[in-house]
Amino acid sequence: MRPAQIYTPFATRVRELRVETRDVKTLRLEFEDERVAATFAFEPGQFVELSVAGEGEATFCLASSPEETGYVECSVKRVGLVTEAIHRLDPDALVGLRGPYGNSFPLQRMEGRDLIFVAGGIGLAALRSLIKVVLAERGKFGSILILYGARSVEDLVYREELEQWRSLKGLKTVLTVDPGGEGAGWKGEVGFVPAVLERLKPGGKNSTVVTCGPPIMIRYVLATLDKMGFDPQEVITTLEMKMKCGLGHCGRCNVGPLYVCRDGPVFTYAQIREFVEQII
Amino acid sequence: MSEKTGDVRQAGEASAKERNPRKLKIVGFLCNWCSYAGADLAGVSRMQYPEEIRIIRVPCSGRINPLLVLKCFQEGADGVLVSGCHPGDCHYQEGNLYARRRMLVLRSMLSYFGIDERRFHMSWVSASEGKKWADTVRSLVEDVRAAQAEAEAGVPMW
Amino acid sequence: MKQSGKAAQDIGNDTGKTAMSLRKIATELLAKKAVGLVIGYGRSPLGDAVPLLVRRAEDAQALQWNQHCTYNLVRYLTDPEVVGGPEARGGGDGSGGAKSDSGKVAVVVKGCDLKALLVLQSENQVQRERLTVIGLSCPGLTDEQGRPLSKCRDCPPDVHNPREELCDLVVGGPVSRSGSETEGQQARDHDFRDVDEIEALSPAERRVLWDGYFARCLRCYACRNVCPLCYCKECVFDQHDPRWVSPAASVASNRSFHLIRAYHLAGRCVDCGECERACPVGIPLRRINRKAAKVVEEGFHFRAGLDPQAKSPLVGFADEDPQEFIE
Amino acid sequence: MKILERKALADFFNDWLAEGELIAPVEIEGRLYFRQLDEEKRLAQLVWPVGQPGAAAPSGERPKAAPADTLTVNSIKEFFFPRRQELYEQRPEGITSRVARDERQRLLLFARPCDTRGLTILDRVFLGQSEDQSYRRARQITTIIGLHCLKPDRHCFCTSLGGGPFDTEGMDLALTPLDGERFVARGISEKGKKLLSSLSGNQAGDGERKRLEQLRKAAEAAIRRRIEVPDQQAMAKRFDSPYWGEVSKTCLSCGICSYLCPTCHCFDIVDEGYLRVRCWDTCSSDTFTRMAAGQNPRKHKYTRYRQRIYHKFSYFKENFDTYSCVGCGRCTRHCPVKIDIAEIVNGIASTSARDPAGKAAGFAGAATTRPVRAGTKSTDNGAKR
Repeated sequence: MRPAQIYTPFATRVRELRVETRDVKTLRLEFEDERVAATFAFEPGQFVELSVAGEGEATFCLASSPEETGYVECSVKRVGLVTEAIHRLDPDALVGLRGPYGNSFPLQRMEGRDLIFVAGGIGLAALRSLIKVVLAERGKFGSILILYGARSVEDLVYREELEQWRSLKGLKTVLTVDPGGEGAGWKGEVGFVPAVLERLKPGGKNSTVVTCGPPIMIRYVLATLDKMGFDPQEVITTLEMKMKCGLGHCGRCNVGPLYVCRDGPVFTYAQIREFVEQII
Repeated sequence: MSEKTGDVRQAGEASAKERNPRKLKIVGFLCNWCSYAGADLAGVSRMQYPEEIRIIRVPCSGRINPLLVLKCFQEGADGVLVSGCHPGDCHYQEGNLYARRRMLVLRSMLSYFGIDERRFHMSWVSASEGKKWADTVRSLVEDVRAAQAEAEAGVPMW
Repeated sequence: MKQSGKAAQDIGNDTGKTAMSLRKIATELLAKKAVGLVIGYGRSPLGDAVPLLVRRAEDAQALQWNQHCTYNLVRYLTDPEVVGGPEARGGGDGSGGAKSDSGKVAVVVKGCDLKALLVLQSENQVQRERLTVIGLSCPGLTDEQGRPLSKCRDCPPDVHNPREELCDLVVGGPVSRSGSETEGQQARDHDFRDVDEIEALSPAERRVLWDGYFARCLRCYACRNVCPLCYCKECVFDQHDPRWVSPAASVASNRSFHLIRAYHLAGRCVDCGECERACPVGIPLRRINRKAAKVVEEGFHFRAGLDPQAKSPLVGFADEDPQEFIE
Repeated sequence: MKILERKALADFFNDWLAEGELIAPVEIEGRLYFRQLDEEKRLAQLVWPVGQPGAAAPSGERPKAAPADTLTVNSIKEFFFPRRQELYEQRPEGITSRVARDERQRLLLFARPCDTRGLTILDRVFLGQSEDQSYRRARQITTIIGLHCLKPDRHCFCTSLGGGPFDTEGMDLALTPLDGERFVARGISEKGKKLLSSLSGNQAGDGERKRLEQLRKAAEAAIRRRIEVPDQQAMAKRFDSPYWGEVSKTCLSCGICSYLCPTCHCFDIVDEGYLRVRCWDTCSSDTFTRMAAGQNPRKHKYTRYRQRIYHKFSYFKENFDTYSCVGCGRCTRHCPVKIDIAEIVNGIASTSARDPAGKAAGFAGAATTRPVRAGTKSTDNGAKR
């Protein structure tokens, strides 16, 4: 079910606006039109354009699992005009949604492999959908490590899920916070994500790494993985770049011959190695 | 503001309906110390004046960036008023004197581009001038209405 | 070190001689490392006059001076990617101004350009002691078709011969132009005939006139970007929050754009005419800026670009300011 | 191939105006612009091509001599990809599309080969993956009568990029002015052929064909500019060259080059109250890639200028197998500081090369030793704008 015009969004309603941290909320949206709700499908890694009346449109990755039907979720960090407007939305408010756009994580290729998820801050939102799918089909994958860091304990998102993942067997979840962000009673790691990654020395030949976080973190994680000898083909990241159309037309997210919105946002390190300095 | 000028509001509505079916949208930027108090006085004194003005209280007329005025016009205001303290009375000594220069340039440019200058007023209204406030709004509304009537059909205000 | 030439009879010869003096001066300045950069005029492979940035003495021979050197090079003095500054990082060439030999810059200015420099000085946007200002006496410039530029027709003598006390050196002057002394004098007494013409129209006629121009405006921002006085780090038209004026070109948003642009230049614009020259769709931008200048001159008795100490009249006031328009 | 009298064409245009719209070059204050002809002034505004170089203006109803600059300031792209286009209205109550559907048929007159070729390049973007329906609609309702170029100017370099002054790509019908009064007409597309058969005129004879060939040769010879785009590998190796800093130093980061370009297609989507509109945007502006939190991957103007060149001559080529430049010369002609795209592209090859693979390794190696680089601090905004 596609809208009549490529830029016209689907109408959705706010069902829930959950507070994650002081500046992150998770938005649950339900489609107004039942036919859209029934046919809207996406893959982990894809993104949507959300719009608020009179405020504008912005890009968000889909953070819910494709298996959860009837609604979608996006986690929104308050940084600008649109994100602030989203944080202020009332229950039942109208939100425009265009998409899903972009490619997705290569799930099939990841089957049978050991998976290492490395996320920082709100970057976990981009991996949450994938992690949910992977956990739902746990048997298809090898060992799983989730390394997640934030500036401080208060900045960790998806607390309940983190707890749940920590309690699962055959899944290692390591949480870390930046030095100074630990607070009393913190039992996790302290240190920047790339440093903790280096300390943990995970993986081997059969590992695939999926990483997302602030540009500076991705930069150093990629460099660290390089140093640790990971195959750039097996290092997967999802990029953020200013986007408007989501369709590879508006030119904003063009880097090298790639359009982050159309050819990405999911790339292997091998694909973007040459352009990485231009993006992050 | 509205609750303080409840009676005025109804009176204004009735007269507006008689003259013109379309209600005007006029924005007034009033300084907190003089003009806003003057408008307040007009309200508590139950003076009658048209209700088509929507008041935005600002600390000082010197705070009014011309961008604010243009934004009003762009978003569909039919008229804009900037009102501050009389020269010499500014709570911040001289904010209104800066405003005087700025609004002169703004008004001249509006007029130069063919925007009817009757749509943009500036006034000095002190805290004790409730009557002057009512008169100011009345003449403003009349002016905007006249500008509206003379405007060529099909030409948008902005 | 003042270079003097005789009054211009033959523009061609005189500009040629001036160009030679310029090259000599630039070569010396760069060779002595008195400056690290000379901003002057050059020639493109197509034969057009272009702004030229010279960093090495041996490149100074490329400097030119002719009737098409319209550019107001003062524009580049606030561009950190040209002259350096704490935030400047050159384009990977390492020759960004911050690293230039002495960090000092020489700039070639005509009299009309000089006025813009004075405004930048008064607004603390340049450090005058880091500049070597090379004034050029200007016999008047022409457009590509050889017609005199409109701004040059009214140029008074103290502008086509830049004021020596404000330059470090003056090249090629003084020039006199037949007829322009008296015309210039008239222009000084009453500068705004072009504005008066438009004011004489009815409001409806003015609306039609300007809306016609605004309908053409592409919002390419060339007028803003070429302006030596539009140096704001973040322009109001680039702000997203709040978005004061839509970036989408329409008569309504373009009217707001041009009004605010003129307002921000009121009491500052020195009428160098660069905006009008740059405009690809021929909007008479000088007539907009000069309206604001007229209001400032008549209302506040101020003319921009005469005094490096003078502040813009819109950051001041006077007790006797006009207020007939206020109720 | 037919010979059409100017009178016959004028009659046809007038007939068309009864039902549809006419877009044609119009003279405004000494410059030509493509404009939709006014309902009232109609053909009186039309600037007829003068014919062979040096020929006098045609006689007839208020003819206008073409100004010296005979290529229009604007390209024809704005009639397909408008400067500002309302997309939809989003109110708290609901979403309503604003894309108009009932446009009248349009005839686009006297488009030059560079412009019509530019349109075929835009087609690859807007009619390729994720077709843009409003662009498609604009293409469908427009019939393009092209005009061969007899007097290219010193900025033109279409012949280096697969086009030419007598090119017909993207036209429905092609006209060549023989003199002020007669045109050679050729149907190019099916639509154009059908149209031509409905117009009265004699078949072109040998003499006219010969004349046409002479004119073509003269026009092609008049184009003296060349642009030599280095091969893709050579381009890639110059990406990091200091060259880009040098050639872009005087750039003012305005949008003239992009907005007048027949192939530049970048846009923005913005809100005007409850309206969401699409409008042109330019990669030369530093706001183009600046994100909400302030970080900007193309903060410096050399990175933006480089992006423009690489997008046209490298990335587009890789994605669509053609350069997104048609050699119309507008960007150079109208640049306020005369930055010359052909000169800059021609200079790439002679700058020193650097292996992009080596660079990538350099990045990975350097990241651990080099502290935070520019562009990661949200308030760090070094470029002028």
